[in-house]
Amino acid sequence: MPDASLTSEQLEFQQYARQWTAQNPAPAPSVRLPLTPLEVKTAPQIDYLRDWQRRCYEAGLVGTDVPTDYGGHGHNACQSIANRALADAGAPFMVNVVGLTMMVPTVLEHGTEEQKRKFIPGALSAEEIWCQGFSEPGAGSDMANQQTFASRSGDEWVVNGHKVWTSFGHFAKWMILLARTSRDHKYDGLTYFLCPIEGHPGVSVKPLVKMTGETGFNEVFFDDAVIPDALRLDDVGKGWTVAMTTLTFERGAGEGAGGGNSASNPLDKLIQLARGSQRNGQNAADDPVTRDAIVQLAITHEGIRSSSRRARVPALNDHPMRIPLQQKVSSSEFQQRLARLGVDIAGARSTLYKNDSAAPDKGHWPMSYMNTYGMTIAAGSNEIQRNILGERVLGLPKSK
Amino acid sequence: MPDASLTSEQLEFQQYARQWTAQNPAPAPSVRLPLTPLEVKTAPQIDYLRDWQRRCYEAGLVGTDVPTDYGGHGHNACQSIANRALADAGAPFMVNVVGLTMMVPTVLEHGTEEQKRKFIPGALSAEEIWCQGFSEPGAGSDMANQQTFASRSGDEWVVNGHKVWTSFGHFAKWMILLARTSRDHKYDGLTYFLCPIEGHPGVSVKPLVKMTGETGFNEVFFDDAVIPDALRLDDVGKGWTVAMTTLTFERGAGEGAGGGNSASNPLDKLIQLARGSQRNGQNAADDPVTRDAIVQLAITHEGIRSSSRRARVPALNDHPMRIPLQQKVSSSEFQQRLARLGVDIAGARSTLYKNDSAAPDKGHWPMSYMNTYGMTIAAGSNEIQRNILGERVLGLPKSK
Amino acid sequence: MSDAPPKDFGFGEDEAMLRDLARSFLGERFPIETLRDLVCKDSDAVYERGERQAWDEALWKEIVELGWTGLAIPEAAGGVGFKQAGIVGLVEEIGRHALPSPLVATLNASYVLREAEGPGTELWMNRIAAGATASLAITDSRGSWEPADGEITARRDGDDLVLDGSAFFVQDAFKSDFFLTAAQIGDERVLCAVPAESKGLDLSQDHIHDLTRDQATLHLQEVRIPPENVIGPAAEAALLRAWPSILVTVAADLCGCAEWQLQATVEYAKDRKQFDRPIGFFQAVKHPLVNAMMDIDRARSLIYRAASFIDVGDPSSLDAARMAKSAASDAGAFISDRSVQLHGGIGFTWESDVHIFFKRSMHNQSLYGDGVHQRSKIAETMIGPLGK
Amino acid sequence: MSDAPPKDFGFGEDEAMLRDLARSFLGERFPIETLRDLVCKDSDAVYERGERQAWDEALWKEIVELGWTGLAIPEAAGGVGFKQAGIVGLVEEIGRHALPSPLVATLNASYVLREAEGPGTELWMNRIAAGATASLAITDSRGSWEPADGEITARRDGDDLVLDGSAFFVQDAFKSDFFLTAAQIGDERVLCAVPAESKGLDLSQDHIHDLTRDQATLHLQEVRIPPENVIGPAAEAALLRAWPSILVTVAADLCGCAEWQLQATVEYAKDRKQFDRPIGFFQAVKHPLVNAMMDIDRARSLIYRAASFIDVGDPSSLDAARMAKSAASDAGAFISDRSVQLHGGIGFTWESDVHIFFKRSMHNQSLYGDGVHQRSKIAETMIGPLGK
Repeated sequence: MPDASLTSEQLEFQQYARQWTAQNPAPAPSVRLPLTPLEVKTAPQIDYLRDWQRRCYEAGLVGTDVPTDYGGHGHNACQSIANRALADAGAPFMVNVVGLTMMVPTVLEHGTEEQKRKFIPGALSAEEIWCQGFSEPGAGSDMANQQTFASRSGDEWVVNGHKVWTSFGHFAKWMILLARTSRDHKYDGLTYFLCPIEGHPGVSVKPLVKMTGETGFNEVFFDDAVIPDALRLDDVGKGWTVAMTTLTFERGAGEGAGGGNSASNPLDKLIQLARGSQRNGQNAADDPVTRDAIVQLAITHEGIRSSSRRARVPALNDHPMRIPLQQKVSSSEFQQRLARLGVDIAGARSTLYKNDSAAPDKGHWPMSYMNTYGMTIAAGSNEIQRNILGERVLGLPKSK
Repeated sequence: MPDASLTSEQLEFQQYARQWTAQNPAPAPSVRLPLTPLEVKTAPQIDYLRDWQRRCYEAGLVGTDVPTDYGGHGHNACQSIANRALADAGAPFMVNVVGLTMMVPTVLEHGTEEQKRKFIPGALSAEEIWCQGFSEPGAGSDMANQQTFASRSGDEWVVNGHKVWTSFGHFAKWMILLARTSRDHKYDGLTYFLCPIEGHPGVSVKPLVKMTGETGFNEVFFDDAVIPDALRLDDVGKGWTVAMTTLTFERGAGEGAGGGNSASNPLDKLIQLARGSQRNGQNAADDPVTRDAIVQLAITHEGIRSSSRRARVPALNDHPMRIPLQQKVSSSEFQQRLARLGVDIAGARSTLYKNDSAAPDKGHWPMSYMNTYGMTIAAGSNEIQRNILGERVLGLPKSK
Repeated sequence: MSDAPPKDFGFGEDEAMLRDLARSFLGERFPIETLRDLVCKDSDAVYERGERQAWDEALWKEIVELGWTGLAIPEAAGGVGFKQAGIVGLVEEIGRHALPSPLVATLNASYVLREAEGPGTELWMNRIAAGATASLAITDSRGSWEPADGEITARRDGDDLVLDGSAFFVQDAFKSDFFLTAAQIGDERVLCAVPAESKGLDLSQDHIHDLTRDQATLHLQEVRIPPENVIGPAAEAALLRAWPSILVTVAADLCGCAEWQLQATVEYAKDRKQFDRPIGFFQAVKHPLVNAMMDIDRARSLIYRAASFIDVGDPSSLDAARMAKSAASDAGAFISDRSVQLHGGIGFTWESDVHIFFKRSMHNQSLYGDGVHQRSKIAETMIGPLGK
Repeated sequence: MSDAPPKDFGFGEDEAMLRDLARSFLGERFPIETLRDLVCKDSDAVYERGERQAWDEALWKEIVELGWTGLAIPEAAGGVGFKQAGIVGLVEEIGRHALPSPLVATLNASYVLREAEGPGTELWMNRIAAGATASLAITDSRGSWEPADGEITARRDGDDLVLDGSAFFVQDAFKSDFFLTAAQIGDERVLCAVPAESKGLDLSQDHIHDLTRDQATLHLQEVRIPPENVIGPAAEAALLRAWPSILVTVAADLCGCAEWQLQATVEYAKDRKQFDRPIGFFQAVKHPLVNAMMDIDRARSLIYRAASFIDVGDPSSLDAARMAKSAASDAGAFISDRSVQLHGGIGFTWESDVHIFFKRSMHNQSLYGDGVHQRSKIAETMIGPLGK
């Protein structure tokens, strides 16, 4: 799809962004980089990627639309252009993805002036890496069933509990933490914190290995970890609402602050794969069955993006949460179908692991396919999300 | 698919069957015939169809494999050949479908010698039309939740209740009736009866109209209707097991006693439709997307048929009910997908009702598509069938 | 270069006002009971006796007064010149009430007139703006949706044209004052307006499943039309330019219809008890309804996206509209299926209302091309021509 | 004319006995814990350090003693001459235990030898019957599954043949004593046996996801083979005749694997509690598992059907086998997906066993052609050649 045409500010910025990316290629890394931020494993990897994000930030390609007061560059709707330019240049991804796509938009919407000034600049420059603390072993697929408890004592909160699925936990300075502050209400008993991790007393991090053999996500344990009340985001008991904002942005409702190439059309890569693959002795891009499958995905993708837009047009929303609550399910399953179709198109070559030189797209498709289960399982499995949609939006009786 | 090759008895019978159907075309009906037995509506229709079944029966093409003691013709595995010959000759369907495909196989397996001699011949000759009484308004999709109650008094049973979905109710002399004889056990509280309908005191029949505008199925009310105990099939409390036999046979586990063309490959008709239809300005049979969809259905169809075979090979069944309990869900959903694909292939012409001369295959596809909901809803909706499979075969906890 | 499609799809106050008006007007004047009485009283009427589908002509007169027929006609031609984004908003409500009316057919004809070039366009747009109804008569006997595939020919006779041939699958033909057709004359195809009362024009009614519209085959035999009925040349180009609007309008009808099917099934699932629980408690009911909702919402968003593309003349309007039609056809097919299945026994009978929407949706799913058709077209631009 | 395929698929006492033996033997000698220890001890071993996938050579010696390698070899050639129906019964158990072994590769090579014509066949069948392992080296770099698409060429040098070129996606290559390849010489293709130790033969290991097999590219550079290694002409025809057996064997591995995935997920769904209930209570868990079961059962039935067709030499064996492979690939893909999703967080980690079967299944789904591939071939005979 040709992109909708641009405003003069966007045109000017696009020109600049393309120029900069052309003139400033990323330096050759000394180590093999992971395919996505979620698999960052070693210190050399994180150092290289932090440095790269910092340079893009200083060039104005990260935090592009964030107000200058908070360390951004104050443009309007230019972030996606920056992302696209970086993607087209084949630049490495932005490593502080949780900070950029989850924390920043959420703090911009729910944070105090102090919090905005304190947290956003460091996230944009990748000086401070963020991780996410929404998932728990006990909660399983029910994200609202958080057991990690924060009990108030004066101006502080004392946190005890256990988080899983924490990408970047081993490099993170901060965590966006969803914790229970009341056992009386399920949804309204949750509060959202900006919690220190690295070297913080009472916080310990243990890495886990994924089915792909990659690591990069962690368990985080809290034993009487103390957080000052100033690190609470929005009101006590508003945690669920704030977390929904976070996920809505993460799931493509917004371009975040530079989520690493999110704007580049994921279908293009699939079409390229099809052009380079065979199906029954013919170019897979000429196989109508494959073509139909690709276009089905393109329609779903455009539908999800258009729904994010429509969610912001009150006149076209009979129920305010109807679209926002859908996006996690829709986009995670879209990603899964997309990667799976890539596996099918790659055929025999989809058996190859990312470190096999013959693997198409550096082994992206099967690896990405397996990693999408992170999306469909974590942060409230899609089965639970469907319950929530059926109950909160359609008003059907609770399945629990 | 070329049919598996035949035994000498089958070859000989095939020759005879083809000869007979060639020499004995069905007389031109004075009224328009419905597409399937389920839509038989008027007296002239039923009279014509009864007469036709009788002639086929006398010719040995119905009840072909039924023992001669019970009015059959005592062949081995020749019924499907008879069905195929009749289908190839474009002969009308056998109208007493409930009798042939449900009652006869069930009575052969569970009936007393007297019951076999009393009921089977009349069903084969279509002298006695049968209807099915498995569904109730209250029971909804839970077939085991029968409320129609038969209370014993001496050598008789007094029946009170209300059945729906009763095809042929308005012509039927008999009903295969599933009734509750104990409220203490759900499954084991059911008993199976061969219940007189036509003119029987306490039994009244009210026709219903389907979404297609066709009638042909009915509500049947029982008010203190009396049945002698001799009309009970198998033991008191065995009703559920017996009903499962009935459905297993109906759903293609066996060829019944001449279910009207069940052996003809339903895919052939679809392929013919594709050859005569257009897709994007080309022959739909040359559209690979359509071809893939057709072959998917062909594979499902062959899989269902092969599973019916495998169900009879103990060494290839770890759980005796695993396949039999599947066949209703698989085959009804196969029929639905088949008809739906026909609708899609027919395109604009699928808007046409059966009495429009331009409707392909006499309007079969959209009409059949809507009628398949009878199969997926009735006799225990497929949702409930899936619960039963999950619970009784996989041993998962009850969803109720 | 066209402007950027607005982030809000250009769905502003005026558009919302019209949509809300339509919602309350139809909610009041055409509730489900009225629909049922109108089209379902006697199951033999349409299907057995072949009577024509009923519609409420009095209600239609009111609709004409409201000016809905002129929405797609430019103000210069006496119409409202309303945005596509606003029109689809209205059509969603038409679909949600399964309203039998010539509105969609007339809108589709208006789009073609709007895109046509030639002396005759103005006159016929005026007529529609003044309340005349029209329908496209462009489809061949195979139901091909290619603008190039018509079967009607013309020859000159003095200043007049004489038309011969047939057009098939003409929507709401018996409600139309005139028909728009593309007639082959030599190697060009001219766009003509043929009044319903023309001598030599014959409509033979199709017997169809949908109870909320009529459909017919238009036969033209030596039909003589005066110069003012010859709207202009390059009929195919006009049809092609109008195609995005036609697709997105049918998609909007499908989408409104689907929303009714969703809500009706949800309500049933809340009331209907089984195993001592409302069936909506069970995920086998709940999750398919949620999936249907997500399909409908993506389709709906794609409809407004396509409409906003059309309104700013975005070059990819056709693909955008094909995406919307594909998504709406598939969403319609899925909720139609579940609406009957989850209503259980009652949903399979004439007594329930679900079959009315089921049939209207099924008709629209194939009209102007189903999902497979639209996707194969999109692939041509998105991936490239086949066998390139 | 071939006999009718028996109603019981020819799965009689002998076949059941072998299957039951395999089930108890593997159940005892290769339980899930043994598999886990063998292939999953260290996630970096295979993936990061590129070590070769581990397998239990001692266990393999026992399997050879049991005579499983010779099952497909005719008795005349020193083998067991077992029915295809019996072999798939055994292979289902291999798949169910995700056994790393050269058995499937060797069976597939045996089928080709069995179908080959020429002086050399006997010798090499004897070797397999005597315990040698073999693998097919016939696939080109694009992973085309057409027997005609090999890239290996040969030239005569005296009585010897000299082979050059590469074969890709060679299954369990590092476990094979010799390779069967089809070498182009002039306009014919000869079937050759190339011992693993041949001079000029080089195996370069593929880095793959599956932890229960190895895969390699076979490079032949000036590899000289004596006359007895030249098995015979018409290699393509032999491959084509063997193809049904090859497809149905891989399908059986998929199907056994899928049954393990189903049962493991069912067990998890009984134990794992959420909202104070075992998750198997919820239809969002129960119904997908039931759907998976139905897919698996249809695939399994199609496998035995195809095997029985092969055993009686039914002319439609190839289509029957393609149906089985298509159904097994799709059933494997679906239960693989649900096995991870329904295991939730743990299923996504290395700690759970589901990923082992997930990867073996994914590998086999594409091997020798996935569902789309098989169906496009079936369409050629069932519907007719494209564009006919």
